[in-house]
Amino acid sequence: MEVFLLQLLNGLDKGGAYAMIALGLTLIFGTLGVVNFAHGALFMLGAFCAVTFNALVSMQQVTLHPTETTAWGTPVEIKTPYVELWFGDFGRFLVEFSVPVSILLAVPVMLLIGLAMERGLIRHFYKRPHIEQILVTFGLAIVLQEIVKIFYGANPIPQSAPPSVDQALDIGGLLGFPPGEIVYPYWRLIYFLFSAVVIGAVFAFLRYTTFGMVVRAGMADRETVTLLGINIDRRFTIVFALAAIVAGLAGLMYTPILSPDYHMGMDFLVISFVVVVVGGMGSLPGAVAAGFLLGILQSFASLNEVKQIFPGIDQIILYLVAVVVLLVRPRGLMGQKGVMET
Amino acid sequence: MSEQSAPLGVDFAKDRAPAVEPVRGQGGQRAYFSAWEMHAYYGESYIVQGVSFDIREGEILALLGRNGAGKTSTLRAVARLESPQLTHGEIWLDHKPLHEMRAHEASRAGLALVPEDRRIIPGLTVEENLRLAQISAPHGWSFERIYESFPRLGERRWQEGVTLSGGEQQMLAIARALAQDIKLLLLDEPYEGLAPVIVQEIERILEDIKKLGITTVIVEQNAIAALHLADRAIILDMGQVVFDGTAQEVIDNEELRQQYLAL
Amino acid sequence: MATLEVRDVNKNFGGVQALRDVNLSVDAGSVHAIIGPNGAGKSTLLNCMVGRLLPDTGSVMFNGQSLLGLRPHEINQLGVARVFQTPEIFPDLTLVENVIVPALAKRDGAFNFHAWERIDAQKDIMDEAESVLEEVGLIKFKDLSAASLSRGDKRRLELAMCLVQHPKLLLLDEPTAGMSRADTNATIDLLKRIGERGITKIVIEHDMHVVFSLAQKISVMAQGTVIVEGEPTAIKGDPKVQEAYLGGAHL
Amino acid sequence: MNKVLLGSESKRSDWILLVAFSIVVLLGPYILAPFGAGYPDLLQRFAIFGIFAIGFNILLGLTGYLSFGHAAFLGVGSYTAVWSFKLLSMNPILALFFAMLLAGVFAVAIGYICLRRAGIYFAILTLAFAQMSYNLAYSVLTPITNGETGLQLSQQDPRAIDALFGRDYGAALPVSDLFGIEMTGYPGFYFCGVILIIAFYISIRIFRSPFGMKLRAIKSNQNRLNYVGINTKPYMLVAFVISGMYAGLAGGLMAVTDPLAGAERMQWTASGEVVLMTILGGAGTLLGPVLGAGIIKYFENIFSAFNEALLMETFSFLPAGLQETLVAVLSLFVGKGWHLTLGIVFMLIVIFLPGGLMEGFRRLVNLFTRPPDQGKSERAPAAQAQPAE
Amino acid sequence: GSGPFHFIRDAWAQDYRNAPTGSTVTLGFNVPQTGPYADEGADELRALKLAAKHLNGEGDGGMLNTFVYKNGEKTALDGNGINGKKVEFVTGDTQTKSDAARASAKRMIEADGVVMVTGGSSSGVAVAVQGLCQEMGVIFMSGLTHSNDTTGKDKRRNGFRHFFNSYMSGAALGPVLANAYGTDRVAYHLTADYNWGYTTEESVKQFTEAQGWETAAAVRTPLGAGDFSQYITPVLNSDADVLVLNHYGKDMVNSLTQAVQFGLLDKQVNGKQFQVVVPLYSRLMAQGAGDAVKGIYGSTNWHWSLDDEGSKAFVKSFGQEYGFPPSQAAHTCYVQALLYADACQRAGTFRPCAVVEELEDFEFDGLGNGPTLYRGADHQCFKDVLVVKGKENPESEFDVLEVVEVTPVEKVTYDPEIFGGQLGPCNDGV
Ligand SMILES: Nc1ncnc2c1ncn2[C@@H]1O[C@H](COP(=O)(O)OP(=O)(O)OP(=O)(O)O)[C@@H](O)[C@H]1O
Ligand SMILES: Nc1ncnc2c1ncn2[C@@H]1O[C@H](COP(=O)(O)OP(=O)(O)OP(=O)(O)O)[C@@H](O)[C@H]1O
Ligand SMILES: [Mg+2]
Ligand SMILES: [Mg+2]
Repeated sequence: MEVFLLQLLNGLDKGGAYAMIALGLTLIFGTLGVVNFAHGALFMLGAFCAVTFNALVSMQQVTLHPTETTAWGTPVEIKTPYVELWFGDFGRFLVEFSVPVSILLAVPVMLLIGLAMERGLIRHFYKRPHIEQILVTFGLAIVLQEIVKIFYGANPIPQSAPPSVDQALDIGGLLGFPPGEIVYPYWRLIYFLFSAVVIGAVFAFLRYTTFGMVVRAGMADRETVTLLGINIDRRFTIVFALAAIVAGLAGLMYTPILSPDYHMGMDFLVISFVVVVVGGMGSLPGAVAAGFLLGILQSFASLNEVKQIFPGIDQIILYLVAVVVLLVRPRGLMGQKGVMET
Repeated sequence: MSEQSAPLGVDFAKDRAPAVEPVRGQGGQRAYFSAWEMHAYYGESYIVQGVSFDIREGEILALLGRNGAGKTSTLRAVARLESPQLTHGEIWLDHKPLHEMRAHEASRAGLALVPEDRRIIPGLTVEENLRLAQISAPHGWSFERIYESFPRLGERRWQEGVTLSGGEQQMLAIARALAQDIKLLLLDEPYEGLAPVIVQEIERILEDIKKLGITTVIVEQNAIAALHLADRAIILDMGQVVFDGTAQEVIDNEELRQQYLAL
Repeated sequence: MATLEVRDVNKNFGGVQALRDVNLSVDAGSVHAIIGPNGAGKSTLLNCMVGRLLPDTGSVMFNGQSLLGLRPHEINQLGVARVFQTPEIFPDLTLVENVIVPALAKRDGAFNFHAWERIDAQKDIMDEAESVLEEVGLIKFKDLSAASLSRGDKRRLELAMCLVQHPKLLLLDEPTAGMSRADTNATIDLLKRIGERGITKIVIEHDMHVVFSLAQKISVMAQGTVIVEGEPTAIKGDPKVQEAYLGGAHL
Repeated sequence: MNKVLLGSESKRSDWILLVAFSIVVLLGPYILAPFGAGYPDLLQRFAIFGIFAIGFNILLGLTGYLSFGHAAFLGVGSYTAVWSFKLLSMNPILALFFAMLLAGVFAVAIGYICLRRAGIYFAILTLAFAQMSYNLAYSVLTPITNGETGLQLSQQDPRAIDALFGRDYGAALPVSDLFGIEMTGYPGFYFCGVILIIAFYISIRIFRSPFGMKLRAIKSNQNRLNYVGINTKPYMLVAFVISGMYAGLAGGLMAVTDPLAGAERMQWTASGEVVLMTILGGAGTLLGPVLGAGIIKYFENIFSAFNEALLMETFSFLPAGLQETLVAVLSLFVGKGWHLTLGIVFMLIVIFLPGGLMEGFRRLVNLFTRPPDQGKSERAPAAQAQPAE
Repeated sequence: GSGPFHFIRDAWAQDYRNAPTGSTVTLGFNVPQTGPYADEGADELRALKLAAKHLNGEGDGGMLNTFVYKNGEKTALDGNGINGKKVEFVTGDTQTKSDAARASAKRMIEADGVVMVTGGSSSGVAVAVQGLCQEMGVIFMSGLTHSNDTTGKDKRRNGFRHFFNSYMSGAALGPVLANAYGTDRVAYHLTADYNWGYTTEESVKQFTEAQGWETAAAVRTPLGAGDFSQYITPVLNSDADVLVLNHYGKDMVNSLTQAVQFGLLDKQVNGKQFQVVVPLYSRLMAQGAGDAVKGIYGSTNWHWSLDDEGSKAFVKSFGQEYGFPPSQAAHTCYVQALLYADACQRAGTFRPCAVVEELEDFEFDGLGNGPTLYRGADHQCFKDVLVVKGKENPESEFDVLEVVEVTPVEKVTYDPEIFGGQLGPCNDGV
């Protein structure tokens, strides 16, 4: 029983991450018609916004110790974070809450990256064949992650959740289970809620403004929409930037769960494509639904009981589901006809 | 983007593009619309080969010629769409330099193209198709006015645009143009694929538009119908203007019709 | 005897009754025109004949064989070729290739794995293709990619793609729409000529000039049913047709 | 000559192309030596991945179907070949036969399912199958694949057929050999090279055949093809299986020249690699894929090998200060930075040479072989249109 | 020689592959420069370059000054290269992929004419490259590889391993864990789903159960799973009171951090404090796990805080060269370069079979971890094993582990037969 509840929570948590990445991807993918292999890189860049911010706030004043020396003979260094020197408690708060606070840094940064990418590169590939889009965005992804590697190395860089929320919450207790039965980390709960909010916000923006309609129309028939006096290029730019921000935030908030490294984007890339396709190309609800569905299935498939019946099922479940769904429903769960079918 | 398709400088060296808007047109009267020495390419193929014409305000111009003569291409070039690429020439509409604009700017400057195959946006209802035209100011006809002049659209306002029959789609395309504040209306084969009874209906609509004094260019294979409507006519062949005069002249000129219109 | 027999065909698109008890019988070697207002269901009827749509009820017999449930390529292999209302060609292939492909299909059947001999070694096909392009007057463009044709020319290309197959039954959905008068006349002559090869034709047209210069028999459709059927002369006079379709157009 | 390199369709130029190609391949060791790529292993890789890409191009270039799972067939080929070495004989021909056979069988099964969908859906289906094969091969199937370490030969292998002919490789590990010629070093390369030439020849034939043209028609307008009486599904399946068997062949050759089969060969990145090779060189062109394969493998093996010391030597002629800075900058792009360079190359090529290297090459040739003006009206039918009568 | 035919002629001319003809000898440093272990690879490369310097008599000589044979006499290496030939090296990228690693090694052997290949940061790669070097007839000194297979069922005559293995980790950890946590524990294993994971799980099980522990379950987790929550939560509801993470690299970092986040360490199970164990520690990786490692037991091959002369000398010259202490990977590669050089020096040739003879059953001291044996029967190195623990209050970013016990070599020595496999004959490559 508890096991199932917990796996459900795990599923929702994973699903949150998958859904957020897939959301941005399917926006770019279904709406702008661009196969963006650099989307994982955006996720990674978001994560490294947190790392950078943390590095900034915990930048330390180094003074050499007069007498002591290290094992390798250089003098010992004494380090004290500047922010603490300058701002005292507020400084300490900044250090401790660096991850959530760094959102303030990430949003503008991801916005700029998104704009730059679309204006400088993606725009010129709207009408190009998908394979060329793949080649160029894949190249971009490599370049981005190698640049990050130059600055931060290849090893994971741990980011800690704020101390006040880095323990686990005894949900079971709240729900009347015996204490200690169902404990779950605060941060993962926060992450789930966060993803829900972001997804909701994006939906609202695209549903309840004419923006969504215009973009859809522009996707269907770019030329005609421009003939009606609409500057569709600018809207496409906005869409792309939006997707970039969503992906970035997804990565940023994930850092306390998954120590970021330069390669994390690639690890998520394939999954997010599977999610998008299972959800149905260009369908936002589909992407979200598929994200949570796959997250939950993956969690349950990882149960030892299940694995004993089907060895290795936890490793292939995502793909298995993808195959089954696509064979039963040609365009994924909620795909529209004609989108990306040729 | 492909630099090869730049204009063949030499040929036009003699008549450099004038810095100011040309003052030409019949009877020395200032042209309301004026296209001047347009040259346009699809990639490497040279399609619009130095087309010039102008239109007075409120006038209806018939643009005729056989298949592949370059009619559609000319309209697309005037509408500033990306292909064919206009590499040389000037286009002025009511003192505004269209040749310096992109399609959406040209549209805001008052130019509306009803394209060859109607181009109703899939996935959008009739009304949404119209709403799209009013996203960007300035607005033209209100929905009310549109629906009373096109009752058939009013009935089907919630139906998906692309499931309308051909005639209804044609009306929607025209209505969509009128929903904008237009100075010049470009119609590319508005009668194509329409039943005679519908053709007559569209004709009536165009008559009304004419009464409203909206300056119009109409491309039509059904030359007779077009000439009935038009004040002036120009005939294109191989991407060049081979005749420019009044509609009546074409109707009268036997061998001209024979040679270019097979009438 | 009738080459094509359509009996009580119905087709409904989520509420829209596009076809209602349509009956049609086309005599061998004849030209049968279908006219009617936009949205009458003409193209839908054609779609039911070539396997693009499956009618809800009714039957479609071709030379005594039912076409229902057959896949499009099977129907074509029986000798039914079609020109679509909006030109359907192979935009990335050259004109001559556009014609070669159907020619191959005619010669080699629905599937035939010829991976070893060279196309350009196959004189018969090449000559055939070029002569057909000659016939429709596109030979001068033969090595251009089809995408670069104008609308009217695309129509003629599609016609060539059908002719090269020497079909028994040729379905033409507005073959001259958007064609200049000159080319329309040329097309009429062409269709007359191939008529002499005994190809049965069904023509959908809005251009009465075409209809009345080709058709031996005319069916008028409206709201998904055939309202009148008969000789051209009879149709001209018919008041129902007048108000439903011609609307007093001067012929 | 340019017509030839660009694969103009005439029979004669095809022959010239083939001969030229063969000469280049066979002289490979001498031609590539100056670039530090003249050693057997890399030459073998050029040939093997050339074959892989040529096969992939038959699917992508002709039908336009983008498979993201072809590495699976490569892997199957490798494993099969190694098993044939272990169980039957060290004879490469036998191993390659089984490699292609099994890869083909897999291709039929996977293709049959995946080809029910088109476009990106097809791509993801193939990706899914490949990833499943990879994940299982890496972990659960370890008994068959020896998982992470990769399948290797060992002295205990039965090698039934060799045993039958009383062949004994002694205590040392055996090497695959063709009638006594060991398939390592330069002999190994020439073996691969000859097969590459054959593979190239076959692809020329396919490109020029009715089959090839129908495949291109599928790419252009599959729906229409049905209405001219062609049953498209079997054609696509055949194309898929052919390219799958090419992949199997390549995988088998990898095992022949170096008897080890690792699971990474099936990973999506490996599938991606062949996609990139093909696009880089120019999908749908004859030579493109081989070029693409060459470039990527060259970067992987040569650029990754540069290090500061080497750069220092190279630029020793410069004044010290300049030398250091230059080396400091350059070392970002070589050695551990070779990925960066690769990424940049991808972007530059696709941005400035849409259609891949061959397209760029075509433009170059056009630039020199005909005056710009002529080019304009050449393709302009309007300029040629005559009255129809 | 450039063309194939020169090449073959050269080959016949030699009596072993790549016999150095000029005044220099080339070694191949084949390390992961891209992919997950790039940083470890970078550290290995630093150490190897340092070794080359020292061998050529530059720098402070590092461990050359402390390297002594069993009989106490100093190493034969005299600081002017090996056998009088200046040491040069080429580098390559294994990408931590068997194929790529072999490709890179082949380049070194075929194009650059190296006589020895070293480096690497994964057992799969080590076994693959070792196999290659055996076929091509050069010496392989495997870098960081911990699986029992490398000198077990996949052992090769031309290959040697200085690093310890899963068996030794288990043997060393078993008693220490029993002391620390008691003998009535129930362990729950999360195991990376590939060869190294299997051997580690097996060994740790064997030795903990020998101490009276039970094993509740052993669950396989896919490599690079990233989020391990779905594997961790079942632990919460099992009756296990110890979690053993048979993970390395990124997997270790993530699974450990997440396990801590799930509050495992605060958990009481049937009256006992819940504990987590990481059988194989790497300082570089431990840094990636941040505070999570505090108090977590594990084993490691070598640590810079050791205070034997050799270690101190190495740490000193490395630290002064690069400004931070070396990792165990760096140490392993450095030492192996020296050992290979020394063997050649004593043999007076680079001929693989001669070098193998010198290295087999070679005993020495002064290279860290006390007196050491290169066992001839399986080419595994035997020396003291370090049991370490995440440091509670580190003094610097490098100071994350503290050595809690040095398990003497006898305790971890085993019978070479138990893992099967054969060395086969040595190969000179001609
Ligand atoms: N996208 C294109 N790429 C290349 N050439 C094109 C393209 N579109 C049209 N053309 C060529 O330009 C010429 C003019 O085409 P256009 O469509 O303007 O003629 P048109 O007068 O509109 O003919 P129609 O009456 O059939 O519509 C034709 O010869 C056609 O081949
Ligand atoms: N796929 C579809 N989904 C829904 N309705 C459809 C579909 N196809 C056709 N219809 C409807 O069926 C009716 C008949 O359409 P059809 O295209 O057959 O008319 P038509 O006689 O060919 O008209 P036109 O002469 O303009 O081509 C129309 O009302 C159309 O809206
Ligand atoms: Mg036109
Ligand atoms: Mg129709």
